[in-house]
Amino acid sequence: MSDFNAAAFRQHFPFFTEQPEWIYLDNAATTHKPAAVLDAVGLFYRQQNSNVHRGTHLLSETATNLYEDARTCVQKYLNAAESAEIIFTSGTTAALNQIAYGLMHSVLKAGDRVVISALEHHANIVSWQLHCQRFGVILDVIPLQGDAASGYQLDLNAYNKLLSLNPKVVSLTQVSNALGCILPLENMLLAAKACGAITVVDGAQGIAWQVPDMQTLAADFYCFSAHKLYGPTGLGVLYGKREWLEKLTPLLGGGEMIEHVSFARSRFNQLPARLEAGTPSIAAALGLAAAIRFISTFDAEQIKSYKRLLLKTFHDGIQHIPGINLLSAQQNNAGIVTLNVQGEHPADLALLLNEQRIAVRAGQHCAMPLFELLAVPGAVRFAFAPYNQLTEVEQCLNALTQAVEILAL
Amino acid sequence: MSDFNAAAFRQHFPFFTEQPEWIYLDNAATTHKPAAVLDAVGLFYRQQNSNVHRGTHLLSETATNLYEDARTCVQKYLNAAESAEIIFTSGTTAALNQIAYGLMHSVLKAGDRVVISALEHHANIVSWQLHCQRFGVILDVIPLQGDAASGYQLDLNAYNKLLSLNPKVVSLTQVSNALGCILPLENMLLAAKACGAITVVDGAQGIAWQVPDMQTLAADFYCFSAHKLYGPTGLGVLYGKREWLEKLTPLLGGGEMIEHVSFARSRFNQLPARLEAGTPSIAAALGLAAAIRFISTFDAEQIKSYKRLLLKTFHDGIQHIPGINLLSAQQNNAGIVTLNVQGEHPADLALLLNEQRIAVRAGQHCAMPLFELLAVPGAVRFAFAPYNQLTEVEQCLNALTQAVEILAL
Amino acid sequence: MTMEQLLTDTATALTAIRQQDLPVLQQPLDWQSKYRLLMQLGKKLPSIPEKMRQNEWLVKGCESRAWLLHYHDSANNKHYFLLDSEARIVKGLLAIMLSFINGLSQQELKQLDLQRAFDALNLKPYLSQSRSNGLNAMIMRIKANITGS
Amino acid sequence: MTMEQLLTDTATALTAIRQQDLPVLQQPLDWQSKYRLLMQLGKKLPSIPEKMRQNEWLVKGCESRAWLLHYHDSANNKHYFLLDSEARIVKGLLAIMLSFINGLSQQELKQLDLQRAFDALNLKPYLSQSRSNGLNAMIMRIKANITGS
Ligand SMILES: Cc1ncc(COP(=O)(O)O)c(C=O)c1O
Ligand SMILES: Cc1ncc(COP(=O)(O)O)c(C=O)c1O
Repeated sequence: MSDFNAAAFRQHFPFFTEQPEWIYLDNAATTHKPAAVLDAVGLFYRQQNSNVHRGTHLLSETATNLYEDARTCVQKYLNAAESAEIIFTSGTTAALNQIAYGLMHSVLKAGDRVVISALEHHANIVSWQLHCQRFGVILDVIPLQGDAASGYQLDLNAYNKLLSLNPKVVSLTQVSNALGCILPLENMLLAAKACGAITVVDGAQGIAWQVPDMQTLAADFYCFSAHKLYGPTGLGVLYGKREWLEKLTPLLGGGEMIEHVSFARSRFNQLPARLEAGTPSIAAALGLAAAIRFISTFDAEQIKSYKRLLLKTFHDGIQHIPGINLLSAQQNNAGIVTLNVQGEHPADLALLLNEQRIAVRAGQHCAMPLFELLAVPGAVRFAFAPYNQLTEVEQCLNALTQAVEILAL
Repeated sequence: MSDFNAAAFRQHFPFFTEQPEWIYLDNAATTHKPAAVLDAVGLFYRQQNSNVHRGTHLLSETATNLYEDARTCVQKYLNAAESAEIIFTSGTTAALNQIAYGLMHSVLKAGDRVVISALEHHANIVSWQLHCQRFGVILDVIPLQGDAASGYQLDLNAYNKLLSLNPKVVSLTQVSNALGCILPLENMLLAAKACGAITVVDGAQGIAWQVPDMQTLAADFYCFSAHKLYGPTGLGVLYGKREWLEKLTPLLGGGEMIEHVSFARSRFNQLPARLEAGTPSIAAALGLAAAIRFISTFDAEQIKSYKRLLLKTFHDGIQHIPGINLLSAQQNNAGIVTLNVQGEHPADLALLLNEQRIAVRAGQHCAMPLFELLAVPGAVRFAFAPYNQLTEVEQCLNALTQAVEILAL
Repeated sequence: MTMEQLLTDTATALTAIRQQDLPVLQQPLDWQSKYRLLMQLGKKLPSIPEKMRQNEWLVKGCESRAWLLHYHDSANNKHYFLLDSEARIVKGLLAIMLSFINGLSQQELKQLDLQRAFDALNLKPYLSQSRSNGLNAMIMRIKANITGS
Repeated sequence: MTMEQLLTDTATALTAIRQQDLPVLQQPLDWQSKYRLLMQLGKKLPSIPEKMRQNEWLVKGCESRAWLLHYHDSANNKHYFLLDSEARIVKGLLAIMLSFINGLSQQELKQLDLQRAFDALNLKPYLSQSRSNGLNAMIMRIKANITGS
């Protein structure tokens, strides 16, 4: 493994050659894809295309092997105990819904409690809410403390109080997609396990920052989306410890997920098939495997340091721009800065940045309840990836300065 | 529109250039993709890649426009009343599950009946079964009649009797994926509507045979998978009449599908967003639009005639091979022939065909209940697509003759 | 502030915009000047007071919230609108759109080519980019309003 | 038919296969002859009677059903198997596999390189294609059996 070189890293991404004028800082929404991923997808369709499983011909066999190799690739990446613990879904959202639905219909009972945090993305709120009322399950929310300057954090005392109510499930994001802050998951999950809770981690934002080790992290479930890890759209991963995956009531019924079907009843298949009904997102699974192989050729710690450098450069630069209200702190941050220009609407700021070809996102970032707590109507989010260059950060700071000047009118 | 030329048509599919030795007759499992589809997917990732909706920058705007244009493209293809009636899902299986779940949780009540047919794929059986017991809903099955020679068909008298029980839902496949027979949907759906039933059509196999006109077909819901219509894996379409889509309880909760989220409750967004939680399969949606545009440049009736010719040639040829037990009839067939060699296991036949580089599928084709009715343990399926050549049919017949000779040992 | 008063004030503002601002926009401008102008335009358009910003007038599909009130002068078959947005630049764009459509009949509205009108002001990108800045959602809502009336 | 009897008959069949058939397979053969041979091989292997084809011996993951019965001679630490499949060619492949593994100790089984053994018979593709013909599922089940014993 050679030293991480940001300029060389960027070379792997065709998007930047084809759209050279853009500074892309919307990486929390989706990342770009290295050539290796596009090649894997293209190769599949051109040479290997076939449906997987139950094929008696060599083409289907090959496609099945490739698809199952992709599963093993994800397994190794997460250090899961076995490949059957890796379920391919259509995205993080589908994975979280499978978990929530699956537990509600099997393990949870009326009066049981599920704990989430104030930092959750809608996918980890609404997936539970859809069923809470019907099943009489109570949704508890760990509140925030701190402030923007020192960084908002979860109130761990309040968390401990919620744990004393013996929740059946604790479901937390690894990294806040709205603020960038990293949750102290190791300890929070251990505390949850100590109370006997089933633990779920939404890794959609976290996976690109820190790959979890499923044999040391006290998480029973972990999920993420390929498209936020340099992979294709239309694919997610649901990791679960076998004992818990076995308990999940399947959300989808159809081909492959059953071992025997009669018109009277059906018997479910074994893992992973029982949670993968229908033709899977085969090309995307191969693309995700290519993305993981690609990113694994770089030193993860060096990527982290580089992201920290981008973040620090941006944060430091912002100090010199008047009237910026930061919502994100620099410490304990996975590479996301959210801010507003004092008294201005985030949509105006985003439009002025767009005019300067800086791609950022404005709004509530699918975290409405968080913004209600923070009492701001929205914010502009700058999310960095390792293909971003330090010169881009400088250009972005200049663009921000210009925008602030225009708005100051 | 020029006359349909099978050899020219085939030229559009890179797979056949790159795998020239294969005769691919597993088209009911998945189809190959024309270059136009691969180009659309590649172009998206190289130049347009961005997440859709709520983006304030031009890249996200462009991606959103492309994604919404894909929706409009599907709408026009199906002649749906408005584009909001087109919901993108991860596949037919997910679409059928959304319908079953959505109706069970809203419209259906204990004691209500759902009618399916003996020809259904597991996706249209298990998706209902998952909920029937819990909701006290009764699943009725239209039985088969006829025989292999004249073609198995649904027993329409029995269907009428089932209708007299006033089912709330009638859910039928357009074409049997196991036998190839085309259901007399027009009349069956009208009869169902006359009894006030909600009508659902599983178009997974049918779409490549006959594109429905949603303003004349009496179907409230229709679904299909992109990968069986020359498009990418990981995408399906759920069409629904607005009044019924509005009634479906969403299967998935998450970003975009809600208009307002608080920790206490959420308010759903409007169609189509309310049924599309999470980041969609963007690249695949663009790929499907490319596939539809591609196939629309050919005359649908000519494609049908050509498929009939392939089928007839194969069927006629089989008459000269001793010991073949046909399960499919020639008339009323969308291009699928299922058969066995007398006294032999389908897996053996498929292995011998595979050795001769003929890709077919052996087994029960995700239609176990049908095979139990037919009292055969499985069969080998030959499924034709318009890129198949008459010479391939001849080669296939020769290969079959050889296989029969070897098995006769 | 009554609706009538607002409609009158809006008409006055739109006249000023048509006479003073649109001609400037037709000139080649650097992007900074263009945005400054858009914001000034937005300021000229009277605001819809908080208590009139009811949910039923809220136009969704935008990062920023916008409101649309519609008044149909059926005697003369003319359509009048009040528009507002919490985002300043968006409000400027809305003001320009309003300067084209206010007081037209249903027939005239149908014939209007907004794309071309925006193009003449070098603002066409803002119409095609319209999903996120909400202009498109607003146009849809206006169409729904006039066909409904 | 008792299990003991079946084990003896199987051992006899495997000896014949090892001596008569495997040498033929090492020769270059056209594919038709190869398949004919595989089917003959399959016929030599005694069938597992219907009443012993219980669900717990069923090996899934194949288009055709196959059964595996396992006998561990713990005194001599040797593993014996009965294999059957309803598909004839698959049964032939299973017979070949069995000719390699029957009567080995756990240690010997672990060291065995089945890939190489099949390769020597020009049958390697059947092992790598193993998901659908069920050979792979069978190997997994055998591994599970011997580590469990
Ligand atoms: C009739 C029918 N319905 C449903 C399906 C399921 O489609 P998918 O696997 O793409 O979800 C299939 C595909 O095999 C089918 O043939
Ligand atoms: C923290 C978090 N969870 C869940 C999601 C949902 O991911 P997807 O839209 O890929 O399903 C996202 C993506 O926006 C996210 O940032």
